Amino acid sequence: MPVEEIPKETLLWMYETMVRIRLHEERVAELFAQGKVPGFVHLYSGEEAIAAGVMAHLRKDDFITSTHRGHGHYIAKGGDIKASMAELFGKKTGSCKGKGGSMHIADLDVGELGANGIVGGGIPHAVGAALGIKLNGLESVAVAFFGDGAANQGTFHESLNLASIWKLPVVFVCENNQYQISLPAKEHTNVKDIAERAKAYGIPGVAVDGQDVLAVYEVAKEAIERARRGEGPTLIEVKTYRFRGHFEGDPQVYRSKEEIKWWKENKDPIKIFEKILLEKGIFTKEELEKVWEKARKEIEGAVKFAEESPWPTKEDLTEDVFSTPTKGVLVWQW
Amino acid sequence: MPVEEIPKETLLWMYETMVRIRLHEERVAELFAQGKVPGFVHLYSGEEAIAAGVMAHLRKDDFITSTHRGHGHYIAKGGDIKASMAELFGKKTGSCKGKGGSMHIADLDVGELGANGIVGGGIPHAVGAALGIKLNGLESVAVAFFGDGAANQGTFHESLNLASIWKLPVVFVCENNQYQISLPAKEHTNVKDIAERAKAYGIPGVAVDGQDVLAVYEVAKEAIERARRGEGPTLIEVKTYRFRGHFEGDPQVYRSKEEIKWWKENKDPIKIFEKILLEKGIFTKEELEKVWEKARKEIEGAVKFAEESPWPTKEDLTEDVFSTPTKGVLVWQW
Amino acid sequence: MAMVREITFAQAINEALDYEMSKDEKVIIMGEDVGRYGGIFGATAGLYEKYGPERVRDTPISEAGFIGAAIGAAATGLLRPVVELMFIDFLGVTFDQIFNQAAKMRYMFGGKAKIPMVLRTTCGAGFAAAAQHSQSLHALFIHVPGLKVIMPSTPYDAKGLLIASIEDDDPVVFIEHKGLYGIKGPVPEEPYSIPLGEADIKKEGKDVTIVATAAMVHKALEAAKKLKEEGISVEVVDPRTLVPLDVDTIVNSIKKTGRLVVVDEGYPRCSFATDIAAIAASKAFEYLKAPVKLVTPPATPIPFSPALEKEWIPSAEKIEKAVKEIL
Amino acid sequence: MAMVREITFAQAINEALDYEMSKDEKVIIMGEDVGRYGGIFGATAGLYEKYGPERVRDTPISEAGFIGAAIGAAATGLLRPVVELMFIDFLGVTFDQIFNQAAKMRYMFGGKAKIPMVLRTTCGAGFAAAAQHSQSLHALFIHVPGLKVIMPSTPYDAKGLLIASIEDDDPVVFIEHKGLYGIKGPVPEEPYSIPLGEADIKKEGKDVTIVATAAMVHKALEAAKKLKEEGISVEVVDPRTLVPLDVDTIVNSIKKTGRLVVVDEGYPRCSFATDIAAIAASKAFEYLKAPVKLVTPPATPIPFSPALEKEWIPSAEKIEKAVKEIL
Ligand SMILES: Cc1ncc(C[n+]2csc(CCOP(=O)(O)OP(=O)(O)O)c2C)c(N)n1
Ligand SMILES: Cc1ncc(C[n+]2csc(CCOP(=O)(O)OP(=O)(O)O)c2C)c(N)n1
Ligand SMILES: [Mg+2]
Ligand SMILES: [Mg+2]
Repeated sequence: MPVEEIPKETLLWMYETMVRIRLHEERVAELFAQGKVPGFVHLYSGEEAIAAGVMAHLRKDDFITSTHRGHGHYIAKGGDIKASMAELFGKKTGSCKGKGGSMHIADLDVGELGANGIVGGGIPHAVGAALGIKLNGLESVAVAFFGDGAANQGTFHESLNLASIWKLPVVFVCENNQYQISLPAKEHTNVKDIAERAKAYGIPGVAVDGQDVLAVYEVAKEAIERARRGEGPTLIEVKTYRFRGHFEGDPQVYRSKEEIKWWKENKDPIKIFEKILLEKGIFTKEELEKVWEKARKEIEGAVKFAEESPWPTKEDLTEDVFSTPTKGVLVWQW
Repeated sequence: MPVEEIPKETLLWMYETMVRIRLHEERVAELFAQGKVPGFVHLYSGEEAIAAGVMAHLRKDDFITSTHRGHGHYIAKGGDIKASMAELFGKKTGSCKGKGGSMHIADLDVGELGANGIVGGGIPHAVGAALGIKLNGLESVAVAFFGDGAANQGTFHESLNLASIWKLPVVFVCENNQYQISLPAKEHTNVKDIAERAKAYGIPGVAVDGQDVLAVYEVAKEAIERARRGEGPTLIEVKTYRFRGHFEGDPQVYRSKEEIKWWKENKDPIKIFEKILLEKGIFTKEELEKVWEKARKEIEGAVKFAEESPWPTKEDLTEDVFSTPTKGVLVWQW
Repeated sequence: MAMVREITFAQAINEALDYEMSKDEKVIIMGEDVGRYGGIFGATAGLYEKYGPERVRDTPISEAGFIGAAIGAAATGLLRPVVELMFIDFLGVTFDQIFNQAAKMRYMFGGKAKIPMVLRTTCGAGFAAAAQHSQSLHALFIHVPGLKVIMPSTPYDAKGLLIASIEDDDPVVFIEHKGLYGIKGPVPEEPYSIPLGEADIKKEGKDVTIVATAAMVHKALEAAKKLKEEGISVEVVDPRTLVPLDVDTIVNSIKKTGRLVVVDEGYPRCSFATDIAAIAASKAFEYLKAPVKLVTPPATPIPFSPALEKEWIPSAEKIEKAVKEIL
Repeated sequence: MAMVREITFAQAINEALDYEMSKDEKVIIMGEDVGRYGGIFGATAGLYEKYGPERVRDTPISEAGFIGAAIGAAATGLLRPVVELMFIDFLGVTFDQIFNQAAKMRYMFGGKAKIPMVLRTTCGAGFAAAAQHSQSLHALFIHVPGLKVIMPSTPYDAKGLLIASIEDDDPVVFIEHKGLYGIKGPVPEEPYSIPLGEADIKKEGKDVTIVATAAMVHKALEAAKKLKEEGISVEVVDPRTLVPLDVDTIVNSIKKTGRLVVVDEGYPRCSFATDIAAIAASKAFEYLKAPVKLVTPPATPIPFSPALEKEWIPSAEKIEKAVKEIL
């Protein structure tokens, strides 16, 4: 999509969002290495253009479902970085009170229905959100994010079929970063484009370069507008690449240093976008640098907040299982 | 396929098989109504051409996996009708010693890996059989039968993908009888032909008229030969119609008497085949009538065998859980 | 009040669904053959005609998909789905959605999610439906923290508990025993709610406590009747809600009788039966005058043949025998 | 024999796999990242290089598909698959294949099928892996008749039990606790087989019996050591095989000590802990001098924060406390 056709504030928002995600992820990598962020941490560096290009079209009353690699989606959907950073630390002030961690970050207030530790687990939830939207006569949409590996999970199939027969306002975004942990996509899938699978459900499917935020923006615009018009679901496959290991600590025996280097040098979505913004004279170098500065401050503020926050306590352990109080007990004090 | 190109003994075998299945099913319906065959019974009347047309190409060392509607597959694969009839009665002489019943009839000796009470449950087993074939360097094939409803189950998706990426000698046969119990296929699937779904896995897909055994024979031949040559899987969709309720006792509120009547009058696979065989002068009326007679006798013999067979006893109840004896117990005698 | 009319268990379920749908537009029904067909056991009969195909929604055979969709819809707050899993035996194709998603969301999200959904399903042997259509798998749901698990034994309980379940903001697994659909009992016409987590003493007694659920309650009552003729007084406790559990009522009954028999149609190990026995052994040990008896099926799949199946299901005779063994 | 060398639990698993693959061409390995990566916990390291991609097969994320395929392959008799479910927490997407297919085939088919397959999987909390990557769900497998369920606690047991499991003709669920992969212990270089169904007394004692499995065995031993300093003699029984179960060894130990503490990392209800408590209450009641104590996590999902997780997991301190409460 020609950059000129996109409102300047949207361009700025997308750039900011990508930068915020990148800085967030690289900072979390450090914190993980320092032992401050425990557990399994899957970072989104290299894939930022997807979250930014899609979420540019979403409102607060739209819903998304995310994955184990969910920080980018959370940030782009408007999640609070302070709360999520505290969550990554396992602190009481975290967005999930420290109970969820990286794989379960959620913010229902902004329509983020949750990261998910189960590959393919969140796809049906987006279908359900879209059903709720439709039956309530709302104009919202739901977007399900998932990876290339997830596209071989049964829930992918069942969800796309349901969305199609019920003509639901949902968009499926397959982030094809070419690996399912160590398995190259060409070894787990025998079609050129996962987008082709849309035909199996009688819905539109489109593949797009995920390192080009403008391209993502364009296909997402069409799919989301189509969903809002009540014309049903779309499958978008976004070709991308993750710059870091599958999770932090991954020795990456399955791909070469050269491959990673090539992608970082030639296909960094932020650099690509930056170049366009500067060449077309939409923003100055200084304006863009300010974005980085502001984001850096924001993230450092979040880290500080997380570090200074208290740990949850024993009493918190058994809270939040159920919402409606009942008689009877949850037996465990034997 | 021109009937002339098919060996006469194969034509006879297919005709016999269809007749045996039809008579078997209609007799079982009576026995169910009489209370002699208990449980859930799903009959195959109207769909006989599929089992016959496919199994005409299979050998004893080929494998099939079947469904809740499995009698036809069992018979066509060479299963013993006496043993299965006794099984339907719940007798000790049954093919599963009375432990399986209609939904779990199996005969591993002829490569019938089992009917299945779980829709879509058997599809992966055929993939596994094909993997075994491939790794052992055999020339066999595996065929998975399943319904239109099953094609929306996650296992369908996962199985076709696995078979494709591993290029396995397996053929997927979707028996589209246009209903998933009460739900018409057009309400559960949004593509004209389920066969189109093959493209999602990069394998060939073909739709065929299931009331025409010669058509089924032809597409099955190609798919099975392809599999034997090591060229990988095929998805065959067979358009058919079940003449009876979903299960015995089904009030069939979801379709009209006229619809059923139309199919029985115009699309009976046995009548259609018969007409060709007679018109082309391949068999005489008398020869074909003998087939019915022989089949009737066979089935009555099976019913007699089943009726006269003993019930399993208390002692049988706890046998057959495990094959390898171990120390330790299965706790239940509290 | 005039004499309460009698209706079947299936009708009681149907009334609860009808009431909730009439009261709250957010309540919808989803499942295989719940619409036109009225449910394979007739529990949703008439609702499709009354509320239409959008709110009484026939689904493809995609249990992970449509149960997952129900969870997502519930999490948004836009709907309160009542979703039907035709047979509890099918849980295996959708278990992740139930036990990792619905059950854990609220806790994982730090208490910020509500998942107001009910998963209705059917259990129980006795119909020669064999190994994959006869199971009683409530233990699998009880095991997993985050699910409320309900198992009524009478039409009265069915209606009141289903209303309470639909109005509850947590994921509830509501298990209907196939053998109970046809039984009749008094059920008020007006809506009423039975609080989740309250056991019901179906029969008072003083010599032995029997804890049983669903169809087994009726077998226990049958055994109790026979035992009464021999002068043995049996108390039958029906927990009704398996999670959360009314431990007090169970422990108090043991305190009174000093003896416990647990009857369960689930498989024997890691079961509801062992659960109650463990509670007795840990929380009521000092009151126990005899070993705890468990009456369960053997540790085998469920055989098809009626000749075998009747041996598999716990019977009134076996319950009687167990009671006598500890007297 | 010279002093036995020490290797890790992960190496012991690896040796058993290597031995079986070298011995029998029918043995193959399937699972996510079992090949090039050598398994996410390194248990299959080097096997891809040694046996090639056909026999050490990386799979797509299609657990129902590839585990179902393993079952089909086993049923034909053409292969003896060892299939890996990366985390036991993922069982929900493939449970039907395990509990309705693998577990029931032999019985449903009247004893005519053999299903020689092993499902290897990992369990256990302690790594801040949160609610969907930390569970110990052995109870779900124990509940279902037709599966053998193994849960080793030492490198020695791991090797011998895995060899026995692969050579067994029934479906075996082999559960490896993530916290044990790194522990070292003596393991003979030659292959050996530990019969399934035999408990091991990890420490003899006379005052209290503790039954514990996997990582909890080590916590129990830790508690036993502390208690010894106070003059309390604890016997630690490790069933190793949860199905079939060596009930005799457990009952005999209770007979000796008169007291029972069960320690389990599974969720509390319908659990392995309640199982053992029920066995004690029904089969060893006359020997019991005190209530049975169960040390389990609370009935909550597993929290992410290490501050909470350490409270969630049963600790040696809690075990000590439980022992003292019944002395
Ligand atoms: C059902 C299930 N199976 C396996 C896993 C383990 N696992 C976590 S992430 C992952 C790879 C996912 O690949 P993809 O969907 O392409 O997403 P990516 O990590 O590349 O973003 C796997 C196998 C899981 N979490 N859930
Ligand atoms: C997983 C699962 N879901 C639901 C059912 C209940 N059920 C049995 S047969 C059937 C319909 C199957 O339709 P289709 O695959 O088209 O086969 P057909 O009966 O038409 O031959 C359903 C829903 C089941 N047995 N298993
Ligand atoms: Mg990927
Ligand atoms: Mg059909």
